[in-house]
Amino acid sequence: MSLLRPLLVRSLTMVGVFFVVLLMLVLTLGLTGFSDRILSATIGEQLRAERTALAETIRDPDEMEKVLEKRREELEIFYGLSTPWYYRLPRTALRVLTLDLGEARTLRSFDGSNRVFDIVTERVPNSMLLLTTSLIITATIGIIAGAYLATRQGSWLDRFVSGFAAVSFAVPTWWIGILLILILSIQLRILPSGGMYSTPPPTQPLPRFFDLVAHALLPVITLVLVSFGPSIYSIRTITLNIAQEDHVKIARAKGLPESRVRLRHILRVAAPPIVTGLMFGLAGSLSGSILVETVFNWQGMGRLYYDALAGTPDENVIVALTFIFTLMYVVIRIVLEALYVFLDPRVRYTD
Amino acid sequence: MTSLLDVRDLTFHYADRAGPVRAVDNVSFSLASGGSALGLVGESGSGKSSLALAIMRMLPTNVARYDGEVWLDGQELLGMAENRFRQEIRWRKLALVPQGAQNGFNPVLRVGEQIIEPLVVSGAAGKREARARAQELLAYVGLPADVYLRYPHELSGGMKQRAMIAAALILEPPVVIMDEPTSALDASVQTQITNLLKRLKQDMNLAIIFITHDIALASDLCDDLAVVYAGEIVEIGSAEQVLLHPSHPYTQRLLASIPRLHSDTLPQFIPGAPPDLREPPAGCRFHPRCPLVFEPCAQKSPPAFEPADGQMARCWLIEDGSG
Amino acid sequence: MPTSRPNTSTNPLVQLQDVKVHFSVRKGLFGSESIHAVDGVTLNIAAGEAVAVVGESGSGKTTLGRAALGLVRVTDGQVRFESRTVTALSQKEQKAFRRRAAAIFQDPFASIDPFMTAYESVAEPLVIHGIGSDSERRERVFQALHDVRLRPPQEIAEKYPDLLSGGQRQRLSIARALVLQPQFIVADEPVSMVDASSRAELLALLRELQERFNIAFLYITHDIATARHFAQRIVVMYLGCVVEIGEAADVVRNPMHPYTQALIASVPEPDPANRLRQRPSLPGEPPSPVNAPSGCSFHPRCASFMSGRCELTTPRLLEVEPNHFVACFLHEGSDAYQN
Amino acid sequence: MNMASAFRELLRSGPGFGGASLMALLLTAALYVLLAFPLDFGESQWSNPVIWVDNPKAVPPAWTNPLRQDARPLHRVFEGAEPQTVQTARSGPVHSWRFPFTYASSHPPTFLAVTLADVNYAERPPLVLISLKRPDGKQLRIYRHTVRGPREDENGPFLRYAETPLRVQLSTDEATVTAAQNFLAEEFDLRLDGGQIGGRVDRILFGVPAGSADDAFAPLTGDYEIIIQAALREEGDSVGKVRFVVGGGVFGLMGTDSLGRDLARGLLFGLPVALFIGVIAALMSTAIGTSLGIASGYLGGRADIAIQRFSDIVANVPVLPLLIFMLFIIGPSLWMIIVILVAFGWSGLTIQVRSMVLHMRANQLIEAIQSLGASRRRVMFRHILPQITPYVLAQLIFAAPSAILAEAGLSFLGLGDPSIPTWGQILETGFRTGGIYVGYWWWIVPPGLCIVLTALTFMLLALGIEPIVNPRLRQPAS
Repeated sequence: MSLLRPLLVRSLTMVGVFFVVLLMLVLTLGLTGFSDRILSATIGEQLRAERTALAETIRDPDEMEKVLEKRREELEIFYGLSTPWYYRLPRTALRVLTLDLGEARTLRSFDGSNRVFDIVTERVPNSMLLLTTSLIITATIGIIAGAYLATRQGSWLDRFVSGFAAVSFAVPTWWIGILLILILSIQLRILPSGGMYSTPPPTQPLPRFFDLVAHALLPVITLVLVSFGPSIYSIRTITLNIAQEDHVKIARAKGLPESRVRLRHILRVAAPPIVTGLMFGLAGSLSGSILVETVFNWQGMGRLYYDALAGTPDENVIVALTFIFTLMYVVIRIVLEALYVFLDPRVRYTD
Repeated sequence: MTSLLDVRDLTFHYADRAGPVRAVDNVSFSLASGGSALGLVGESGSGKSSLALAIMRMLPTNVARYDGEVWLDGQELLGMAENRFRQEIRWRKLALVPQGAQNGFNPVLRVGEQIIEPLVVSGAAGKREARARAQELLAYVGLPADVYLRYPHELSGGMKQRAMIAAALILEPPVVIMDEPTSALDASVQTQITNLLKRLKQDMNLAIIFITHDIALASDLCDDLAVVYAGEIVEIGSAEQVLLHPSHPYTQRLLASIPRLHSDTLPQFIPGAPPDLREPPAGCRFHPRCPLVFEPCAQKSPPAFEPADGQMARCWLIEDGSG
Repeated sequence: MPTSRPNTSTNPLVQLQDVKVHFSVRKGLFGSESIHAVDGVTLNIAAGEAVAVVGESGSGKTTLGRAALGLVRVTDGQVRFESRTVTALSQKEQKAFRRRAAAIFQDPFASIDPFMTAYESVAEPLVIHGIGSDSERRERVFQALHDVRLRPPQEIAEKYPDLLSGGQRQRLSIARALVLQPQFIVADEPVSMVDASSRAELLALLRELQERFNIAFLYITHDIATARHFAQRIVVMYLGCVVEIGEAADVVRNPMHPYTQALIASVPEPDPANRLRQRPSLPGEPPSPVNAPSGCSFHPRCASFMSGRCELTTPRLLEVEPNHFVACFLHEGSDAYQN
Repeated sequence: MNMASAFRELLRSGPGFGGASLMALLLTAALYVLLAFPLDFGESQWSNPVIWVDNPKAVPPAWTNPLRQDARPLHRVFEGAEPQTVQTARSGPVHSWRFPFTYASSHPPTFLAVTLADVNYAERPPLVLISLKRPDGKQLRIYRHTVRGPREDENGPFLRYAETPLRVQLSTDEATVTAAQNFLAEEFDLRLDGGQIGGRVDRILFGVPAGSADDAFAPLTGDYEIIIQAALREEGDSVGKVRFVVGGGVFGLMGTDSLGRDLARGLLFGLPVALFIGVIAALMSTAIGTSLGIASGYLGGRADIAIQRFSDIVANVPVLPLLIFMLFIIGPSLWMIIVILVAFGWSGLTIQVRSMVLHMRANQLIEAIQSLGASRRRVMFRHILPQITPYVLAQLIFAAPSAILAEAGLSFLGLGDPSIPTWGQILETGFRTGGIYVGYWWWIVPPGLCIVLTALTFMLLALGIEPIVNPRLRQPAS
């Protein structure tokens, strides 16, 4: 109970975020007339197909037009085009909420399905794999190196990392990915430049796994390379601030071993703000991974965005992706919020 | 030397951008035995908190000078190996209740865990045993048993102060240093705490070093008083001596600056401000503010004179009076 | 009516009439709760008179001071300044009122604008009210700096506050309050954050200014000893209510409310005999006004608690001795001056 | 502290000096671009293939030559308007142009192209002949062209190739292939069929047969000459402009992309665009964020709660997917990118400023100033704003690089404004056309470096400014 309440309060914002994004989707689709255009196009296509079929039976062109006109009206009612978008789209939004995402125009899932749900969901694990791996590596490096740097404040290493962190903010993740491809795959031919598996993919589980690792290496290195500087720097600063607090002095006065002081009285106290830092970094990591997947042709949601945008745009896929992406973000955030609430007793105590 | 704690010529300077800050200069005092309290009284910036940290060997990284001797129970502490000092002295022989105990607790651990931590880590007791001991102490300092399982932010300032005292007592140290333990508390709670400390002195035969800026408050607890000014002890003696027959003009002025509740005499003030410890005045450090200043004061630093048996004061006037 | 008029001054400068200040604090997701910070205080301050309000944390003394200056919305009751209701002033009148009533705050480090030189800080009220030409302002600012003994004023004036000590900053904020030549100053713990040796000096300065310029003071403090030396009258507050009012010396010599008695007993005097005895102290800690006890809010900590009475009804403030008012059932019978 | 001394102090700190000098450099370059480039550079030049037709495709910058073991041929463009010599032959006046050049590369030119424009004749169309004179003394006619004659309904004088100049890619032209075939047969007794020659015309013309294999050619270095002759029929006929291009294996300062576009020009034009995006987006979001933050913290009440909730939500929206979505639906435009970046970029600052203002209110200063009778406006602008200005200024400068990076990322996904070339778009083209996989680094690395350099300039400035505007870090003057 004491854990649940603050978590609920904090999750509410995320639910708000979710609905705001949904609202933006509906408004954008409606106000720009995009939704209407798409539906008319769909109806037009269907009518053309039917005209060809009807041409077999109906000879008289006037009658043909009449039949088709009637059919058009039926279809407009069926697709909801007869009602304005602000009646139609909320219903669509509700439908989307139940994960009924419609069908793709050109894109297909790996096993050929044209259901957007299939296309998108099979990409989610791939994206998560990349994201969580790099997040965990970044956090681990950050915590170890950050805590270490905090003990050598002002050293050349400390200043170097601060500078490196500042530079990291100025570097686009995806460009680093491209550079790595140029150097490591094209010039030195050490690592594969893209994709998730070699062609043809190994069939044995173990080689298959190592193949995946080899392909994941570059994107993961890219994501880590750009984010570990800021991560170390922020964790160093948090740790440094906590190390100066009175309770740490007292822990030392208690004659506790230094390792225990660092672990229980500095790092443990730093955990909640570090999680907060992760939460703030999450949106950035997600965006970073969209672009990095594109660069490395990693079959995740980010690459799907690129594929849906390039060539013939696939509207349904883009709408669904944005939706699923936000959903994913909100879910991870709520998990992190729960972790935060669990780690920081001060939040649990609200009354 | 039979005294429990003996501080001799303790000096501690730390470096600042502008040069060394002479926070503690040539300080000597001793605590005769358990069951008594020594008050270290001084204004903010007089170096009294640095003195506590110097005794505990909790020094900042920018130490410029650190020497002297601290004898506790026949052992010299300053020369002791760090590891041995940590294991044998800290909290075991010398505990510290810091200024503003509000921040003395780790905010994410339960109070009880933090009280028993030194006991459990040293391996002297199992968790259950330690807990029983902590509960006992909590009851002794007047806290309900459930405080053990609470988090620090769930306690009021007064409760945290009591809990901190309980924590300091867990290893039954002979000496506890308390740095302004009541300054952030309301008057009624402050009295509760000093009452508790008086009982502690007697019940546990504890020696307390009580650091405060309020000489009246120190008188409420302390058997001996040391007056600190600009990094030096200017006067030390029994409570009676210092309060009733103060020898140093600074002590006299400090006493006169207390607003007396039951007297119509207005509190007096000491003109000027305490000196910058980076460049303390030559000679007696108090002489620029002293109303009784005369020739030698600015020339030479006064040595420790003994105006009465067991009383010490650094003031050239005493030499004059006695000689 | 006649029973609760704890003031004798016929022509008070500041009148607080049954002032209540309630705050609502958000609680949980949607709920809110009312805090009775000040719960019905009546108090008059004559021109040139220094009144001290004494109480522990949560007593509402600071809120009372802010209410007296119209800095906080009064939930009920009235604040009058020279017979005009402060809360009902038009914007123009409000501004005129601000010229005549000033405030000094507790924290000398936080109440001064760090981006302004000492000169700019003291001149700020003159700028706000558009008083004087540049040279007149200069003269007034230097005079104010001189009056608070920030000397030499020319040198201090150019400094930014981060180069001033705590005591100097507090003088600066006194100069800022003084430069408009106010008739009334609310000083909220003006000396609690400065050192013992300069505390007496600041208080002496305030007292000197009060007498020299005939300023009425509302001195808010937790320290009844300084109150006794600074003020003519002392008001003791507990959980938003006045429990005792009287001449300063009278209250200290003859405290009637059990809370005042405990407060006085808790003041340590430099007496070596103290260390040998347990001093009387109140049990528990000052409760928060969020859930104030019923009846006399002091009853859970009171040594003279009378069951069946104190926890049920709230005692009224009665004039028990001439100019000495107490809100306690212990003194209700001896209410000689009740008409 | 006045502006001049603040600036001096900025220059004294390492990052401040670096940031300020870089910024001065960038601003100077941006100013040059604004003066030298047309504002519609994107539509009129960058996206116009005609402009770039005579450039080699996807070649590295010229300065890479010294770094190579085998230097690539330089790109040469010869242009002439007035004829260099005028002779009179039996058929009429002959105008000729001679373009000598030294060829010193082991690689053949990437292509040969000739362009004729503004040909004028009174009755009969002129004949244009192009010959190549080689260092081995051999000379061959590589092209022959008769200008199109009059149509039936047309009356002289006739103007040809005025609006659309005649451009012939000689390397692939059938006539040139035939000329090369004949040349090999006559001079070297080497008979190859058209298929064997196609695609290797340049190699044959600038080389000699080598070794045993029929199709091996060694480069022939030395002094070459292009001779263009226009045999006119009458006095007064003229060829207005001739242009001969020997396609280089390297080009200019930054090389070219696969359409032959001069990357140096694209990169230069990207600079003012990036600065514009960064500055405008940062200014707008900072202005909104700061004012909402002050209002929220200072006014309190319902307004505060509303602003707080709203900014909390906006701050947590994952922006990139939404940006992708909206740009996709609304259509890519630079303004739309800026508007959306601002719409989602203000909230973090609002939350920060609000908490700072709340902190200040608790710190008694605001109450002290209010008690003096100051108006709300004076409190907000004279006392609150200066205190948060250091923070806001630093945030303003920090916000610029993130806007630049965001635009670059969107452009990289193909959502950039097609009418305005940006660094992100150049990268995107390089990536989408596969340039990265064949190692066209000059197409990929410089635009990224430009982005990094610009963003870094802002970061350094922010780092340098922070200690100056923050009085707590200000050293006491002693």
